[in-house]
Amino acid sequence: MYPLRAKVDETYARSVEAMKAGKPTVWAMVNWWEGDVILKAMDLETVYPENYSTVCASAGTAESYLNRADADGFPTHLCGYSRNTFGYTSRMIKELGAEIPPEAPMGGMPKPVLLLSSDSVCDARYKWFQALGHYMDIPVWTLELPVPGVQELFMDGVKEQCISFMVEHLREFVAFLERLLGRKIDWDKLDETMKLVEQLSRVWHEVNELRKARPCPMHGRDFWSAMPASLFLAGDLSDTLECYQAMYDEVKSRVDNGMGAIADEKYRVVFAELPPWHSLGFFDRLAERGWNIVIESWNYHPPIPIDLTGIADPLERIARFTFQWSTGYYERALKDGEYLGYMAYPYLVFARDYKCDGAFLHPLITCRSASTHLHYTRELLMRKTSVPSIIIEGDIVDLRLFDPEDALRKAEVFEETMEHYREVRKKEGLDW
Amino acid sequence: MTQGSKGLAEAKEIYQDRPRRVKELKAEGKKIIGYPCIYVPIEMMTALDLVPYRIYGDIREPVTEADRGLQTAFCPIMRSAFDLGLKGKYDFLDGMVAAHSCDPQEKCMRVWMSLIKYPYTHFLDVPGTLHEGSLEYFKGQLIALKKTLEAFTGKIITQTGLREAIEAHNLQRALVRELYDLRKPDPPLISGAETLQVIKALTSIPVEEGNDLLRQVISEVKERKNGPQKKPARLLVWGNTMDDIAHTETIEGAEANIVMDDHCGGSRAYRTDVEIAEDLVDGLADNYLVKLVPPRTFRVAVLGETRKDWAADLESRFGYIGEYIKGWDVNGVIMQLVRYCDPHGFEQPAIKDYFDSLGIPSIYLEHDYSEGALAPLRTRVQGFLEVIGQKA
Amino acid sequence: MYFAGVDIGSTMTKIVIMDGADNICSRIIGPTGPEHRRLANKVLIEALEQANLSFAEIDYVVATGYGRVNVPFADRQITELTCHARGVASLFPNVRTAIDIGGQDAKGLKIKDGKLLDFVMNDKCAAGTGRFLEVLAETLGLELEELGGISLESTKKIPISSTCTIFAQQEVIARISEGLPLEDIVAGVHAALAGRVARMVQRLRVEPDVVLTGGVAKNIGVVKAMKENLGHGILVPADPLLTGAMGAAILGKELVSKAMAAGELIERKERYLEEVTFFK
Amino acid sequence: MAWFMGIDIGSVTGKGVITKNGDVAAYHVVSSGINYGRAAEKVREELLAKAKLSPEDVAYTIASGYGARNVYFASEKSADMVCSARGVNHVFPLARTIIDVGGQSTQVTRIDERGRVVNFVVSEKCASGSGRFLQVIANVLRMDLEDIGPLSLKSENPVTFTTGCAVFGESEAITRVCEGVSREDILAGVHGSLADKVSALVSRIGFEEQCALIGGGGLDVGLIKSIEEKLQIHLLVPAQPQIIVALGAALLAQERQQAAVP
Repeated sequence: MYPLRAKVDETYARSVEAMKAGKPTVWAMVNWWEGDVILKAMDLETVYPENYSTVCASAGTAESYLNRADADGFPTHLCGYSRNTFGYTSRMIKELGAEIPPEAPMGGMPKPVLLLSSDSVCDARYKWFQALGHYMDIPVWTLELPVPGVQELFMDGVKEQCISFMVEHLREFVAFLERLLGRKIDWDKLDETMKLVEQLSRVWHEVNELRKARPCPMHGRDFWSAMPASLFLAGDLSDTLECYQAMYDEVKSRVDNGMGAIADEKYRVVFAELPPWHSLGFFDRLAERGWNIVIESWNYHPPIPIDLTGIADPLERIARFTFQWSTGYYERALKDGEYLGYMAYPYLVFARDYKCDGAFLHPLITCRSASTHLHYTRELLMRKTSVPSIIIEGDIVDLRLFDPEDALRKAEVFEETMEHYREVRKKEGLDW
Repeated sequence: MTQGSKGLAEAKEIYQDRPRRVKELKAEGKKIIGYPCIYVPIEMMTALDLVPYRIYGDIREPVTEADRGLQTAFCPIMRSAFDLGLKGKYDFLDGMVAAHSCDPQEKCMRVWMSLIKYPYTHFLDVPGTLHEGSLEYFKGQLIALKKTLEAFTGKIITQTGLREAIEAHNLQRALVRELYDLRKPDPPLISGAETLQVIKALTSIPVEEGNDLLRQVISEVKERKNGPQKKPARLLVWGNTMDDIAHTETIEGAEANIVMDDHCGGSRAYRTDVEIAEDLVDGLADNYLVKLVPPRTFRVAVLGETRKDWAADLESRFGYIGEYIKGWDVNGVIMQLVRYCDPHGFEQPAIKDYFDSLGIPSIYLEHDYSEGALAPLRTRVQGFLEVIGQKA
Repeated sequence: MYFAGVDIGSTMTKIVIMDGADNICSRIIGPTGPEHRRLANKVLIEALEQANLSFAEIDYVVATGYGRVNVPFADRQITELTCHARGVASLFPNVRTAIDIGGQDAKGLKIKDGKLLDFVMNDKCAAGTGRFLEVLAETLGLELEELGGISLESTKKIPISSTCTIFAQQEVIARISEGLPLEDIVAGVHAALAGRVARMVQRLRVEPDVVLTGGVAKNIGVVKAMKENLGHGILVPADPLLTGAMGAAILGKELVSKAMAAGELIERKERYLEEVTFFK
Repeated sequence: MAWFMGIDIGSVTGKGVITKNGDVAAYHVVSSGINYGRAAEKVREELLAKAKLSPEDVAYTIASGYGARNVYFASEKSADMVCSARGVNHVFPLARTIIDVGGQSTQVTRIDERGRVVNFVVSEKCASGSGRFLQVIANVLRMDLEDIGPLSLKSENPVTFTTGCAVFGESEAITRVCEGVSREDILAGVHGSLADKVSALVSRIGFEEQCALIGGGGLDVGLIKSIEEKLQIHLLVPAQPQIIVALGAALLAQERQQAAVP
């Protein structure tokens, strides 16, 4: 499964080579395929400062970048990823004349020709690229992903308004790229690229569907190592597709042979948000106690598959695909009378469909948009399915914040909680 | 006391007991609709004889319930408002219209509507950019709002009805601007604290009553002799939402007058008029998406520019504040944020760059949403005034 | 002519009396402890005795510091920010950056030609103030004055990860129970404090000369750690606690002479040599 | 008949209990100081002396609390919420919610009729919500922890404490002292802000009567009163609230040992 993780690391090296070869590179926010497919089709090397900040944190260079951002006057309460990137850019531009800092891990992020931000999920993700203008005059394009209300989405015409808005917006974006790069897009290639994305996402989705089996055949750790390839469209997509297919076969055979991901599955747990990358070993210690992470962070999963065949315009397929990612759970949310249909609600679906005993919620202190909904998720899971949650704080750049010892101590207590609510659910007539 | 002198006193009264009036109206059978920020087109409510009532937090109320649905490191204004909601302080509302103005508000209001069921709720999406499709999409969102409001009231929003509502709110905007003009003289005729009380009162009563209040306040302020004293510093306060006079007193308690503001508890909602377009919804869409200035909207000097120019960018984003500084003869800016605000937080240091380029001293104050959090700011403010004094 | 600067901090009162030629006639650091803070008048009497002056002979009194608000014997209040800047500049004319780490707060001052241009301040979190050291010295059973020397013995400082003073304290206790060397722990404590203050001050774009004042400036370990963090040499006045009071006295003198030069009457308050109150 | 030992080393005090047949045979409390290992030993020596036992007489020992890992002689460790659940259930069989105001953090634990943990929540990484806050203020006012409760009850108009931080709570208290605010009003203010923290924690996992208050906070009548007012409930407070975790640990020791021996 690890080849998929390696693909992401490749992209950094490739973007550096690309820059050396005078090729344009792009810094992009995770945009859930809305812009990536187009960048891919136009052979633009793309790096992701959000992802790269994790790399800096693990490599230990983040702290100096954070201090630099602090010194440059960015408030310390801002997103840790953004502050890491401000510090990195400050060092690259103000100190090294646009040369990549020697200490930068994985070859660093070269000075880009375009900053592609996205207004989905949080404000920081477009304000941040706008603010980079403080250091460099690079054009910024902000992708639009409409987020209508849960009730409102199902009013006459609203959904189609969202789609046509996105399609028109993407058409504008393509025109903009063509102006910026002085070359035309190859529509057939775009069409092909999107087809591959649809295919590999479907396979990847199926892999995760298999995890509903008891015992669960695949642990969250394997999800985290495999996820980036689909989220960042790293490497050659047909390779990636094959990797996911191989993965499917492996997981399927485990299901067929009743093999679980861990020795003795006592607790089926849904995990929320990014894991503590630096101490993933922590999950092994939980596994020894019978904790199996059977499903996790909905927002890093591909959208629930929808039929896009018969839609000729690749831009429309992209729009519907990405929109499905953010609103794919709205219909069920509406039935439940829940209006936070994308950030929190999917965990209710996970808890039910994967028959979870508990939720491990991991708020990231300096990433408020990734954490805001978790307290509500706790409330929601308890109210609707009597599934308890444990909230253990961590962070995206200050890795010290997550304390495995303390977390383990709480986890031990939480086992009694999970046992208790198993009984409660029985009384309520639920089947897990 | 002159005849109009009830104005300021009444504004203060309403400020101190905001729900009083709407509760009376509710008893008379009117329906009260809550809305959390300036992105909600309240004209549509007025057109249906609904009373729009703005939702605020309360810096004096300890937050004890909000953890049910929100983490602690989160916009303290919304956290406080949500806490009040959970405590039943907003139970008199018949409905709620939320808008995707900023991320915390979008998330908080979706949680709020899920936990507390009002007879009517609506969520209005607001695009993040001003690209071609954005306006059209936003118009679609406004039409959806119109439909659910009509369904809730069982009435139709007529062209005349909406036009009259827009005209009433435009009048209110004009009167507020007239009031702000009274802060141009030195000393200003009305203090920052008084202005804040008036604005907050306006968001607590029907638009016509608000316009009467404004007329009274304006005539009173023009005539009274006991207005603010002349002070060396004439400040502009830029920020997210200052909604309590404790905020202004921290500053006006020192040797300074606040003569202008640019935040969501002050002038922002009143800066521009809704154009009476052929299709009235076009006018609303244009004002609420394009003309409103909060930094939650992504703005660039030239849409789709392939070459970027930071200076032009700053001018396009902050130029209007430059106008304020000239027009109100401002000699210092306080950038005041209730903390954990991304849209405003990311404007630092850009907006400081802009003030520096104008040669205007500025200071960044960040604080929690509580009365006590303000006291420690006094030394900072006085220190800043001393810096201004040295420049003068 | 004589001028007094009265700096009423959160835990102690500092008073400087100067003559018209900026000669210091007396310098007094008054009784510490919150209850005594109101008795700043007693400190002034002491200072007057030391200088053989009567209260009436003082031409102008400027009060500054945390407790400046209601000082019945002051002609005027000026914030400690401006006063520190002026005081430091009087000792180090080339100072561009002054850092003051007090008992309850920490300040960074950007100074040019003796004037305060810009500043940053922390009074939100104890971890960036002198209080941090006091708490941890207490925990380690050491005198505040001992910390500096001990830390110089350190060969390998132990990082203190907790940002909150209380938890730093727990962490230190844990380290001790692990039997780690005291000097390394103390060095870690200094690094933690210096790191926090440096980050804040860097917002001002630190330029030399850099001057460190406040009680903590007496701690050689912190001075060393600040130097490492800022990459600049650090100047420390002989009497790092008095710069605020000195600045206040000098500003008083400047106000008076400015007024006299302009032929204006300098505005004076009714002054009473009485207890300070803290009521608004 | 075997004896069982529970040791609870907190950040401020170390406690120990020896039980026989589920009854307390001896208990002891010491200050944790800066060496938890030594504190644990001291507790153990005193316990054995009080119960007139030798170490061999103790069949099984469970350590809990912040310094649990320094208790080298323990048979095993267990989290304090589990221990407090057992302990409270033993003392107050009808208790379903436990508020534990300890030296370093505040915890709310909901338990079932068997003394098992139903749900729990621990205050954030900050001392403001903990008994440590009371200690700090007591120092400022030059008072013993025992005396602050009764005095606080006398308060006419409590001050509102604005800062969350225990250290700045200290400087805020200092300022109040200088302003001449009475000690009872300051204390009542501190108790009020702690009660707010507690009710914020309660709001996260819900609440079920009856409710017990344990930990050092249980010795403070002022805190008891303000929590009771805030939550509109009557609190059950054991005679020795600070030893409940140690008691639970001893009971758990018996449980575990019997589970081990077939």
